[in-house]
Amino acid sequence: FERKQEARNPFYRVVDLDDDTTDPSVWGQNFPLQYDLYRRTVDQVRTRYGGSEAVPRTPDEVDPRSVVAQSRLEEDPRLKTMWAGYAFATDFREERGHAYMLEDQIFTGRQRVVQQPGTCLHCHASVYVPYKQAGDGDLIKGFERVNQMPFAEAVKLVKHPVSCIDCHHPETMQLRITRPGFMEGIRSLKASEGVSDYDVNTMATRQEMRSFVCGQCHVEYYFKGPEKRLTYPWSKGIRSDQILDYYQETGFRDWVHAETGAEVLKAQHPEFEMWSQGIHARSGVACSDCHMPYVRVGAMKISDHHVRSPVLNLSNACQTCHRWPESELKARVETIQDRTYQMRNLALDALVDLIADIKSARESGASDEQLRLARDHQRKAQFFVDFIEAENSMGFHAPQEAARTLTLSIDNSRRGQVAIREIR
Amino acid sequence: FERKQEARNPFYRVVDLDDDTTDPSVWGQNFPLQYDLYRRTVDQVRTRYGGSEAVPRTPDEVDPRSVVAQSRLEEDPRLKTMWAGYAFATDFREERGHAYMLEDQIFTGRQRVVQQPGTCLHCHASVYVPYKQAGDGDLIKGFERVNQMPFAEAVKLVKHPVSCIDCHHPETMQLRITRPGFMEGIRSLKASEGVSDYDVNTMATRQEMRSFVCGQCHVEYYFKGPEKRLTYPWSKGIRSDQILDYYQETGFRDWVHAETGAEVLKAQHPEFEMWSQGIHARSGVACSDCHMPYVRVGAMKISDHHVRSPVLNLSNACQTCHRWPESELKARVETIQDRTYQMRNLALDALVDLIADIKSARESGASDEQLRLARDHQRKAQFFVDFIEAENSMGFHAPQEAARTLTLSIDNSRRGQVAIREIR
Amino acid sequence: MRARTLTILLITAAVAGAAGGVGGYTFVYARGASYLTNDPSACANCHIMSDHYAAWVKSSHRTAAVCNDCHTPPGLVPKYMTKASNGFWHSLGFTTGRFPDPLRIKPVNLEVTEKACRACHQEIVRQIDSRPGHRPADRLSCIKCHSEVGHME
Ligand code: HEC
Ligand code: HEC
Ligand code: HEC
Ligand code: HEC
Ligand code: HEC
Ligand code: HEC
Ligand code: HEC
Ligand code: HEC
Ligand code: HEC
Ligand code: HEC
Ligand code: HEC
Ligand code: HEC
Ligand code: HEC
Ligand code: HEC
Ligand SMILES: [Ca+2]
Ligand SMILES: [Ca+2]
Repeated sequence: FERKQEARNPFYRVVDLDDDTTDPSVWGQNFPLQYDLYRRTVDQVRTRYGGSEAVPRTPDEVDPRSVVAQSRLEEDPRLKTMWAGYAFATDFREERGHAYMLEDQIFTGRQRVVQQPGTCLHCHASVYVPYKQAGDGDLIKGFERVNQMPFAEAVKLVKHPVSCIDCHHPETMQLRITRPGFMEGIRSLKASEGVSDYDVNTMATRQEMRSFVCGQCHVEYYFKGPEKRLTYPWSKGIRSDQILDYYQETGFRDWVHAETGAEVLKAQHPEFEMWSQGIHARSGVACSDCHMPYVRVGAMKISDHHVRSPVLNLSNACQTCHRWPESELKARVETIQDRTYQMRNLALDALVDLIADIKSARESGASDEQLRLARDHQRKAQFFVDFIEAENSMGFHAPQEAARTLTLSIDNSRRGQVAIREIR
Repeated sequence: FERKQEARNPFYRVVDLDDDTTDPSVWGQNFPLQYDLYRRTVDQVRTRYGGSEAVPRTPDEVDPRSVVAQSRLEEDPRLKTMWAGYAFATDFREERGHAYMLEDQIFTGRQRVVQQPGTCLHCHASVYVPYKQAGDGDLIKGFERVNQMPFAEAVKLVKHPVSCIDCHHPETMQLRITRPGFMEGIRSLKASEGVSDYDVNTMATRQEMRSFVCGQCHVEYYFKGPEKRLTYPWSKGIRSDQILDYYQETGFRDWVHAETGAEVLKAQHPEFEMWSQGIHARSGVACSDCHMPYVRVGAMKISDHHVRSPVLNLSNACQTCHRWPESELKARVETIQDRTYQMRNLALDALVDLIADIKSARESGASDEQLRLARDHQRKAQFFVDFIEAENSMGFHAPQEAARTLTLSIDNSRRGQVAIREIR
Repeated sequence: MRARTLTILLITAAVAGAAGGVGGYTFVYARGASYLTNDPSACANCHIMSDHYAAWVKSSHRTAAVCNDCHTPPGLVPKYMTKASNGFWHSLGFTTGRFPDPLRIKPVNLEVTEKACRACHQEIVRQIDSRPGHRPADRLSCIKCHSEVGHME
């Protein structure tokens, strides 16, 4: 009976937390174990395809960072060709731990070439309280207002990277969704599945929440209309081809390709989308199960708030479900990733070939009408390969679905080349 | 992940079995349970991509069969285009149970268009004893002699489809390899991995044998040289691209494509090869674990000798390892297969386009030299898509590897089309 | 004194339950009385259970918990009620040979087991385990990650 008492009130409270407490160190007084682990996301360790490498740099007035992650553009120049004419071609780095999310966003070279909207902050800072304040207590209003501010102005409203309050209810510590983008995105997805008026915070199960909190940010997105409303393009479904259908229907484009003149799209970190197509999601395995596995600290088992690559933490992340030695688990991950990497390279080569063909056809005077078909193939091919390239598990989250997406990319690139040669 | 091994069942020796007892009904007297199940391979039930459909036909003098399996050529005419000029374009059916292996081989339309060698029998009849007899007690000599006979003559030596003696040692009932083709094939594969003089019957573990007995026949093969020696092309490795490397090096071709003049290859049922690249093989799961799972007969557990699609037997085949309901297990299989099927179709469309292009270029007078590159792409593209098409699990045995092979096919087909348009 | 008679009553009830109907013959044959002990080999008397016995011997819990620790609720009364009912089902199944193969734990019994985990590991899972406000659907399942603790594959 006594034990029941404890169970009902498992935390020893030092300070009172309310719905306006953004500072994680305050929460940390009640939950020192989680807080200490949370702070360790500053660590930088590289894995074959993930983690991140600490690259030293000399700070300057535009960018005070003395350490950044390795440049993906230098690792693979084909990316510059794919993104020609877009901010990503100037600076794109391997992502690193949560502790860096705010500074990396503020100081990325992409900020200097284009004036970014306040919308960006949705996923790079603890915006829950700032949103409420900007909306005079109304979260959604605040979201809309901040979206429309210039980044430079909006950034003044935030202080911390993602913090406790962004995932937790201050009294019960239960998980909750604080991001309007996800609330609306998941509602449109559910609607497409026939579930109307889906309210994630009242209708999701705890196990779903263990992934949804991550889905708040680790998703493909775009800025809709002049209001720059952050939107997750899921109303036709969450698969890569369904998302492309959405963009085809709305006719949206991120930019016009500098070398080919094609109206193209940029895919971004669709971890949630790819995970949802994999066998783990299907088996009820959540993001947190692998990226925040339970860890024993003293007599207590808690969630490892040092969110990172599971390859750096295989025994806790995998071994309770898979009784393989760590070396074997690592080999299994890398076998899947190596295959994906090979297919990704095949797809990037095909795309680069297509871009070169359109470019030269254009230079030798082909008309827009003549280039229409080839450009359309480029738009599709590019979106599909970028979808897998931008996804950060190198195919692990859904190996076969990643491969399927890449077959669509290769087919489009090569058919685009055929189309160029059909020009009469 | 070794499947729980069942305790040996006690049995009564009613008759004495020796190394010349081919007739399964004799073995059946000692092992009535296995024998009864073995005979049930006459059942024909269709699954979404497997099993087989019983199609009635009126027997005639050339073909006495009153029931056959559905024609794959009618289901997908693109196959006729791929195989133009080869026997497979005349008759190719869904495979069915072991009980039919001998008659289906004897009466396939393919026998009527081409004179087949005795080699075929290696995998369609109980040849162990006939081989020994033809070789005056020497299995390998007999194998070589029968390979060189015309089929019509060789077939007189056999009476039964695969029988107990082909997989079992008559005294100990232990599994054993009786097929020279596999003995030599696995030896060359092991050699490529640095293991010399591999002798499968003394060096393989029991769990390996539970797959090797199937690998005796469910593999890609070709007839080497004028002696028509049955050969498994594994000396460079067992992956689809490694097998192609082998054929590229030896310059082997199955036939010259009727419409394009390309020297092409036919891939055949590489179940063993694909399985070996999948996560189940990697986890130590054998063919028999899924296709001959343990079944409780009264108080005993025996191997289900009714070898068939596990989709028709999900609880015994899968639930010992996967705690999902049958409906969910079926859905998981079909999700993997549907994706593979979509990619396979993309690849077949691309190949058919390429064949049409080469055909017309040829008709409009392109020279062999001008067609060389495109034909080379066809040879590769065709081998890769046929490899997955011929593999009978529609991708299930190794979903990601099947997809990888298909990306290679699509890339080659479309590049072949580009090559055609580069002809000056 | 009181307690002893109660026990005896319960045991008789259990035996009756287990031996009831078709179970009668089986119960004796399978040394049904052993059902009422805590000795794991008791369960193993029944060959149907021998796989699980063998798997338990290999498990991390062989030194920590016997079958009953995980498969019967704590406390005398519930314990023997569960046994009586399971005893009945098992005898029935054993005799008729009609039961799912491979065996699957029934939801009610899984519930018993999930409780058993907490009975021993309350302390360590205090923070992660379900809390007020969590709906039943939201309860953490130990088995999801630790399905092999009692039976090492
Ligand atoms: C079954 C385990 C598993 C699940 C579930 C899972 N992941 Fe992963 N994730 C991995 C592995 C393994 C990698 C590859 C890490 C590497 O390459 O170092 C990875 C990589 C990542 C990366 C890149 C990490 C890095 O170090 O660069 C991100 C971001 C990520 N996952 C987010 C998510 C999100 C969000 C979800 C849920 C929507 C999710 N993951 C679900 C196992 C998992
Ligand atoms: C508020 C937005 C947000 C939320 C919520 C969020 N992430 Fe992230 N995550 C990011 C950003 C931004 C980065 C990249 C930071 C950088 O590179 O500076 C990142 C990086 C990561 C990485 C890469 C770490 C590395 O070493 O490369 C992993 C893994 C990851 N997140 C997993 C998760 C998981 C799991 C969850 C949920 C439990 C989650 N994230 C929730 C925004 C978020
Ligand atoms: C929907 C959520 C979301 C939005 C909106 C968002 N990001 Fe991110 N951002 C992430 C996540 C998740 C990561 C880590 C995964 C990755 O890098 O692929 C990330 C990583 C980054 C990184 C580090 C890696 C890199 O690309 O160099 C930078 C810089 C960045 N974002 C800048 C921005 C800018 C600028 C904007 C606004 C135009 C923005 N982000 C908007 C979620 C978001
Ligand atoms: C990116 C999302 C995210 C952030 C940020 C986050 N947590 Fe958590 N936290 C989780 C998840 C997921 C769980 C598991 C909850 C569950 O299973 O119900 C969790 C669980 C907890 C628990 C319950 C016990 C446990 O460890 O499972 C505590 C306490 C907790 N977090 C405290 C904190 C504190 C303090 C901070 C800030 C320093 C924080 N969290 C930041 C995602 C987050
Ligand atoms: C909570 C349980 C759980 C966790 C944690 C988990 N897995 Fe799995 N994993 C599964 C299940 C369930 C499957 C589906 C097959 C099955 O039913 O066993 C699976 C399948 C797999 C497969 C085969 C599927 C494929 O894509 O080839 C691999 C490989 C794998 N897991 C690796 C990992 C790795 C690596 C980790 C840690 C980063 C991990 N898993 C974490 C439960 C888990
Ligand atoms: C993990 C389980 C598993 C293993 C191991 C496995 N298979 Fe299969 N196999 C399947 C499934 C599932 C199918 C698809 C059946 C269907 O579509 O009806 C299949 C299909 C087949 C088919 C076509 C069956 C039909 O009904 O048309 C053949 C032949 C086959 N497998 C042979 C093998 C061989 C030989 C091996 C070993 C080298 C093997 N399998 C290993 C599960 C397995
Ligand atoms: C001696 C050669 C040989 C051996 C050994 C052999 N098979 Fe077959 N198998 C065949 C042939 C030939 C067929 C097709 C028969 C037909 O279509 O008439 C076949 C058909 C099958 C099918 C398809 C059944 C259907 O309904 O479509 C399965 C499944 C199968 N085999 C699995 C196995 C497994 C598992 C093993 C090993 C335990 C094995 N085979 C051993 C030659 C063999
Ligand atoms: C290395 C073993 C092997 C050899 C040699 C072999 N087969 Fe088969 N055959 C199989 C297997 C396994 C199957 C079942 C799987 C399938 O059909 O893909 C099969 C299926 C068949 C079928 C039924 C399905 C169909 O294709 O219509 C016919 C007919 C057949 N073979 C004819 C032949 C002929 C004729 C030869 C000689 C030229 C031959 N086989 C040589 C292993 C072999
Ligand atoms: C295509 C291969 C194949 C054929 C043909 C075959 N078996 Fe088997 N048999 C197996 C496999 C695989 C096992 C499992 C052996 C192991 O696990 O060591 C087995 C096991 C057995 C066992 C051991 C008990 C059990 O069921 O596991 C007996 C007895 C047996 N077979 C009898 C027969 C008889 C009688 C025939 C002929 C009517 C026959 N077998 C034909 C593959 C075959
Ligand atoms: C003897 C054990 C065993 C048997 C029997 C078995 N599996 Fe598996 N299966 C595994 C293992 C081990 C993995 C790898 C992931 C893991 O470690 O759990 C796996 C992975 C899988 C996966 C995820 C990998 C992928 O390709 O997506 C699926 C789906 C699956 N199995 C389905 C089946 C089906 C369907 C059957 C029956 C036809 C079956 N399995 C039979 C042990 C088995
Ligand atoms: C430490 C806890 C624990 C102990 C001790 C234990 N079991 Fe279990 N048992 C379990 C769990 C957990 C399951 C459910 C497994 C699952 O669903 O993944 C289970 C399931 C079963 C099943 C149902 C079949 C199945 O796998 O679902 C049987 C039968 C069984 N146990 C018998 C026994 C016997 C007999 C003993 C003693 C020799 C025993 N158990 C000891 C935890 C235990
Ligand atoms: C009389 C033979 C026999 C004895 C003794 C026996 N069992 Fe069983 N057990 C069975 C049979 C038969 C089944 C299958 C019943 C069914 O699933 O309907 C079974 C099923 C089970 C299951 C899984 C199905 C369920 O009801 O959840 C568990 C758990 C289990 N037994 C535990 C035990 C434990 C613990 C003991 C010892 C206290 C034990 N058994 C003693 C025959 C027996
Ligand atoms: C009768 C008390 C008891 C019950 C009931 C019990 N445990 Fe344990 N458990 C222990 C003890 C004592 C240990 C330490 C044993 C050791 O480390 O050798 C332990 C160890 C463990 C461990 C660490 C060793 C390992 O296997 O990784 C895990 C995990 C665990 N238990 C989970 C469970 C789960 C889940 C259940 C319910 C299905 C359960 N326990 C039921 C007493 C119990
Ligand atoms: C999502 C996966 C998951 C779930 C659900 C889970 N655990 Fe664990 N458990 C783990 C991991 C991972 C460890 C290893 C932690 C470590 O060693 O740092 C662990 C460790 C343990 C240990 C052993 C600690 C030690 O080192 O001795 C016990 C006991 C335990 N868990 C009990 C439970 C109980 C009881 C439940 C249900 C209330 C449960 N677990 C639910 C993943 C899980
Ligand atoms: Ca990273
Ligand atoms: Ca078939």
